[in-house]
Amino acid sequence: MSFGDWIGQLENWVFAVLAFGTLAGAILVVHSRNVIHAALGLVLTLGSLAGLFLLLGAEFVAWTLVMVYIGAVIVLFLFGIMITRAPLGYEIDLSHPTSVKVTAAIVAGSLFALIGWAFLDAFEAVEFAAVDGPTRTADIGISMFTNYVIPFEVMSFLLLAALIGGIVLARQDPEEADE
Amino acid sequence: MIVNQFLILGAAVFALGVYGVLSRRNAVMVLLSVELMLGAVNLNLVVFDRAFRDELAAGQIFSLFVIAIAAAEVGIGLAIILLIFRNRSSANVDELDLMKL
Amino acid sequence: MGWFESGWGLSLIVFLPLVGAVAVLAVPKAREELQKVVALGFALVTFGLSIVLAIQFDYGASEKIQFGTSREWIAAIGSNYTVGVDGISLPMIVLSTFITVLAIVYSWDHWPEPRNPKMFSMLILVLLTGMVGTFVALDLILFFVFFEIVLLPMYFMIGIWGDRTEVRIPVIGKVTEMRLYASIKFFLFTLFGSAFMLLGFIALYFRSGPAGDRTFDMIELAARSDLFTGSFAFWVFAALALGFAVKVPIFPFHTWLPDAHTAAPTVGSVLLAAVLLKLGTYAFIRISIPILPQEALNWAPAIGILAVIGIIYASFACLAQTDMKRLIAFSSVGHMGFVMLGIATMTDIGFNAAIIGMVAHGVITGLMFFIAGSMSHRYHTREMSRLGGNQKLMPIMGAILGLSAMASLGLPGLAGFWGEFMSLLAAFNPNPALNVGLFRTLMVIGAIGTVLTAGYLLWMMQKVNFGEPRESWDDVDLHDVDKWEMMAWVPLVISIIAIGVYPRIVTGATNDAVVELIKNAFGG
Amino acid sequence: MLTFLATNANQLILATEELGEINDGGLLASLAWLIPVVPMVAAFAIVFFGRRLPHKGWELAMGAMGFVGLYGILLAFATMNGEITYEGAISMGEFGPIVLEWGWMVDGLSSMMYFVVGVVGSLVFIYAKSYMAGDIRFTWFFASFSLFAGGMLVLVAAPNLIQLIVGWELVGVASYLLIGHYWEDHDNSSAAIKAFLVNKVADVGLFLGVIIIGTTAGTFRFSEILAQVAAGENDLLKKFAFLGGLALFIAAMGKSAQFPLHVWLPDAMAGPTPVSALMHAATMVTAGVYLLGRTFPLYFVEGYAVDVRPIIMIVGALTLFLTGLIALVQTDLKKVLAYSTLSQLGYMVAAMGAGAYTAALFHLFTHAFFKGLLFLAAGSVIHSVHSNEMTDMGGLRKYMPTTYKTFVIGSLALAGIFPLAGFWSKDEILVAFGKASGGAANFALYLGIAGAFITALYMSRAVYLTFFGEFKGHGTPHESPKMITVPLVVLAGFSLVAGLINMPGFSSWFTELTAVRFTVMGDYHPKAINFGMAAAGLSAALLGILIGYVLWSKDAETQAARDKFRIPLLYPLLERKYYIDDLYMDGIVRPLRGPVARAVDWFNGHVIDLFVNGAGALAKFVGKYVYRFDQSGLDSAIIASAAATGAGGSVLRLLQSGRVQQYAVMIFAGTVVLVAGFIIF
Repeated sequence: MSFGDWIGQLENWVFAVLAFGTLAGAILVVHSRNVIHAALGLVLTLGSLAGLFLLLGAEFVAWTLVMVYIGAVIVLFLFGIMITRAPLGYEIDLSHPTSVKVTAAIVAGSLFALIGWAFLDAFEAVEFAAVDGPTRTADIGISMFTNYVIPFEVMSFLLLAALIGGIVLARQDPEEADE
Repeated sequence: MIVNQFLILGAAVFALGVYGVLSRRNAVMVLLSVELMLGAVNLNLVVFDRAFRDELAAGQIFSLFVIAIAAAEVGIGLAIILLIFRNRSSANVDELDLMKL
Repeated sequence: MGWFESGWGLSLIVFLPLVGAVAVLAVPKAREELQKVVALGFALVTFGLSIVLAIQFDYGASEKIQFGTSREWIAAIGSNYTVGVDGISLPMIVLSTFITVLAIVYSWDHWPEPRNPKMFSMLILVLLTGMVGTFVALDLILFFVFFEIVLLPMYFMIGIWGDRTEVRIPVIGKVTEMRLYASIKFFLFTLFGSAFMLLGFIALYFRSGPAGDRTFDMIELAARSDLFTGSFAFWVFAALALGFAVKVPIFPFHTWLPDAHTAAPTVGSVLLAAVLLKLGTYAFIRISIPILPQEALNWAPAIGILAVIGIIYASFACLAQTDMKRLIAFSSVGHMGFVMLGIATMTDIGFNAAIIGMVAHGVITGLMFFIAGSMSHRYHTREMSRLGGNQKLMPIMGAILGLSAMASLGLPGLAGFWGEFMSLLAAFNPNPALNVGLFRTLMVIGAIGTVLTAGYLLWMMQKVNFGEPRESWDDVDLHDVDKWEMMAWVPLVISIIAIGVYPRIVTGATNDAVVELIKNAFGG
Repeated sequence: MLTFLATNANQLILATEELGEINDGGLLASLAWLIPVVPMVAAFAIVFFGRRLPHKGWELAMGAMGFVGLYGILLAFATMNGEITYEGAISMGEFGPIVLEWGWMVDGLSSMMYFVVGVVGSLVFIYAKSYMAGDIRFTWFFASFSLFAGGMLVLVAAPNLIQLIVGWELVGVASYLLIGHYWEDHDNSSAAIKAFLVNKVADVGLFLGVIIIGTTAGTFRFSEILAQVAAGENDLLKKFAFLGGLALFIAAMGKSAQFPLHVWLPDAMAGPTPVSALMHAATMVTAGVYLLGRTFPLYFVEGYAVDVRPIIMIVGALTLFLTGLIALVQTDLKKVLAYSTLSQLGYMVAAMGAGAYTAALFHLFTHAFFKGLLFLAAGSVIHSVHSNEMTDMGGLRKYMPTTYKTFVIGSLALAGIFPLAGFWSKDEILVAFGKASGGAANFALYLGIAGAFITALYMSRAVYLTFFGEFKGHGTPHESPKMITVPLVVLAGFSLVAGLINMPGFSSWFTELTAVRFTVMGDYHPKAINFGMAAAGLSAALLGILIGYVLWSKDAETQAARDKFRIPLLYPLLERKYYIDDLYMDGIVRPLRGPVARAVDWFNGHVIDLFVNGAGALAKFVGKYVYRFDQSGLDSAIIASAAATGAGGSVLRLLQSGRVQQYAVMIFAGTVVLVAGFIIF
């Protein structure tokens, strides 16, 4: 498939826009010197990811992502930021000095090169199988509660544990509170 | 649309997340970067699911699980950071070298 | 004048400025007047010779190499001293010598700190040798040598006479003087490109035939273009394009340009904009496309897309500028985008548009940098928010700035229009081998770019020229255009109008050459 | 270079001889190139010598304009009698297969335009001498003014599309200079920029239209393109005619200020009044209508851009109706006239869309006279009371009798009252709407009749508020000098009788004149008066005047009178001009100039340069370690090997820093190395 053909498809333009949003948000997350901006960058990334899911036809996952992440997790983050009194303006202390950054960049870059090369090698120009519409939510539900019911139960147990753990960890000791 | 454009995007976001985890000093920021990595993984799961027309929609279901785990992880993670902050009045990761002892 | 036509004339034009540089060197340092006279004298004679060249040139056969000669040079690798002129290089040679004369005239009374006219005029003359040499060279190694010669004087001009404002470099975070950062960035960026370019040249050499029959000759290589195919040609074209793209500059290799232009002394910016940027586009037309026509077609969509991105991107960047000189610098990126769009169409209309666009950009942006330099010299600031009411304080300068802004936004009847409009026209019907839909889309986006171009130039005019002058200028001595400025600018104004009204001044020389080039490269 | 120029000079003469297709006209037509050239030369001459002349350059401008006026009259009569169609061209350069030409054209349409521009222009120039006396940039004003007229004449004379672009943009830049004449005030230069940019947006349409039509037709000459159209040839052109025609119409929408690209015209009132008069009457805004007239067969011959016509009709009808409504709430006298111009342009454009070539041009012709008259009279009033606001006027009938009489004549002509000029032209347009078929034509007909009512209403409002009641300004107003009133009287004379030259059953001079073209134009001149349509239009206009009389004549307190008209919802909508300006500023211009531009600039410095500077930083960083290795590593290799055991221990100890992220680095790096190893081996 030549570049000209590729660019001629509308969904690829949509993809390009969303991919740009994803990457821009991700860069903001890892590079911003402002905590709030970083959190908002995550919103942008996840929002664009949700868009990509829609593009792929995974509607249920997309909306779950929007609700759970953008709705709940980000709020939690913002709470965390406020409570830990992270400065809301610009701050230089959020990242390590440049030398550490370069090391990190080398590691991350080589990781990317490795994965990217593996993908390119494996899939070359494979296109998506003929699409007959998005995945129905009902199918997902049926599959989840028949074939994957045990993982589902394990998952619910894990969530319970996390709930209790969170409360135990974050709860202030009565004695400390008194002081 | 070819499969690779999504996969490479996923890889890029994942690598950016790794970069963030390694280069951020503030623990909340590290946690944010972890979310990026999880998001990238989700993307790959969904892409594979759709690319190979999985009958059981396993990719999408597991991406849902990942979302659930991520939520739990954030909860616990933030709680831990809160605790550390209370004890050390700092959320910087490099000051947490207790493991050295 | 047999000697002139046999190739000596051309060599004289190339090397006379070098002789001039040595002559300036021989003048004692204290005698500044004499240094200026010698420098101007040599530049004028060179310009005169290039006019003689233009008169003697046979316009009926502009597709043929004229005044050419070839001498053995580096026998070991089969590189020869091959020079010659055809319709494509002729306008560029005249432009180079013309602008250089004006640059020296302008410098007469405007030496940037730390003065040292001796060194400065020497650098200008060396630069002229490099520029003209690049345009006449027909041997890849010779071309490369001249291409690199251009770098050094410009590096010193920016590095020594440049802007001393302290800036904080993004990413690295170090604070340093603008001139140091800009000169190093300029040098390394271009060198980075030329390294790939040289690689490409050498690769072409080794594929050009069996051992003993290899050549660096451009004409010969173009005749053997069938030999370069497949992924070899793909990578060679990529390497060459990278080298040229940095020089043009094509988005995203352009970031050296705003810094270099802003930091450079006035004359440096003028020469940089007027001539140096053309080396890249010229090389595309002269080297990449005739030698690797099939790859040129493969790469054309990418070049076209980058060119149009450059147009829109530069317009937006211009809208955000507060520094007048930086704004003009960014506008160069946009205008070169139109030139590259013309080239990317791979048609005779597009190539003609590109060449007339190059010449027009040379005179227009050259003039704008002259004015920006003179204004910052008088106001001691380039911040547009602090200027205003210039038209009232300096009416003539304001009027010339207005004219050049109008020319820059592509007003018909002035030089800038033909390059822009004809590039767009060429994009409607690109080379038959190219994707018509893509290029028509590019045409529409490029046309929208003209609106943005008009926008930022008009807003610049409003900020700088219009309104009531600020009170802070009441006690500043602001004299209108002086006689040296007048002498340097009026020829540019005249050529802007002349090319705008009568484009044959340029296309009369180029058209046959371009038509022939397209025919040889793409057949039919 | 000299020989080069000499050979070209020969080519020029040859080209003229070869290309010039002299049907008739002889010297008169072959010298018509002087018409655009003389004002252009005058413009430059004024810039260079104007200040030294006794009248500061006015005489040059006036001379050039007078010449054009006389030549225009001569040509118009000669063309009417002799049916001259002449096309001259000089080749100006080659771009591959394309030959650029400068040329000039004499046919009915261009003769009519030469006549209008020349005559109205001359009268405005006479007027401006007195009006602009004492202006700080008197000379510069007349230079720009000549450029303005000259640009319009270049446009009208253009025999090919490329020269049309040249004239088109010259008019644009001259209007930019004139609207921003008082550039000390920020608002004025902003209005100038607005005019230029809105026109530039429409020029995108012109560029694309010219490229599409010219490239597919294989020629840029009107005569050849239209010949292909008339013959029904060229399938490629047929395929692209819709797009090309639409693009050209967008261009016409810009210059002729059609909704929603009309926003620049009211702001253009920032220029001096003579500029408004010339701009609204003869030059600039007529350019769009002229373009549609010039390319008329393209829209009319089946198989080409026929489908654009409903769009043209709807846009024109919307313009004539919506902008007419805005005129009702303006308090600035010049703005009322500006919106009325928009409304009348809507009539012309819609008429072109309805296929009424003659009617549209006829309205252009009559409108030039009465709108020029109205603006000059308004200028006379403003000159006398030193204000644009109608709240500062009133009762001027007593003080300025000549101005009053001429203004009323102009208003009645504009309102379309029998037997003044406007009646005949507007009537023809309404008849054309009636004759054209399709929903768009019906839409245009209804809005056209409603527009006639609105026109009469706002013009009677303007007349009553300005000339009746009590004077509410400061000082004592007085009649203007002769140099101002004489052009008014002359134009009033034209407004009275201009309609008769195309009166059905009486004369068809105008129809015959505009039908003299290279291509045969249809004749749409009605043979007899269509009494039904005339009655509809006339009664709508009379009703408008009646209501205007009721609303505004008796009550001298104009503010209270206006309050009566403040219909809720509609009034704020009209006052904010349908929020279109706000939409453009807040929706497009400000975001582009602000956030978008800054984001691109930030991207440039922080993202692209991230790679550039990052590469530099990386190189320096690597270099530092290489150097350290060189100095301490190689030189002390032996010592190092001796201390290897001890050092190894302490180095490994360093790895155990206790810092999580260092461990993470090792984990990821280890993963990469291992996986890469597995893949490779």
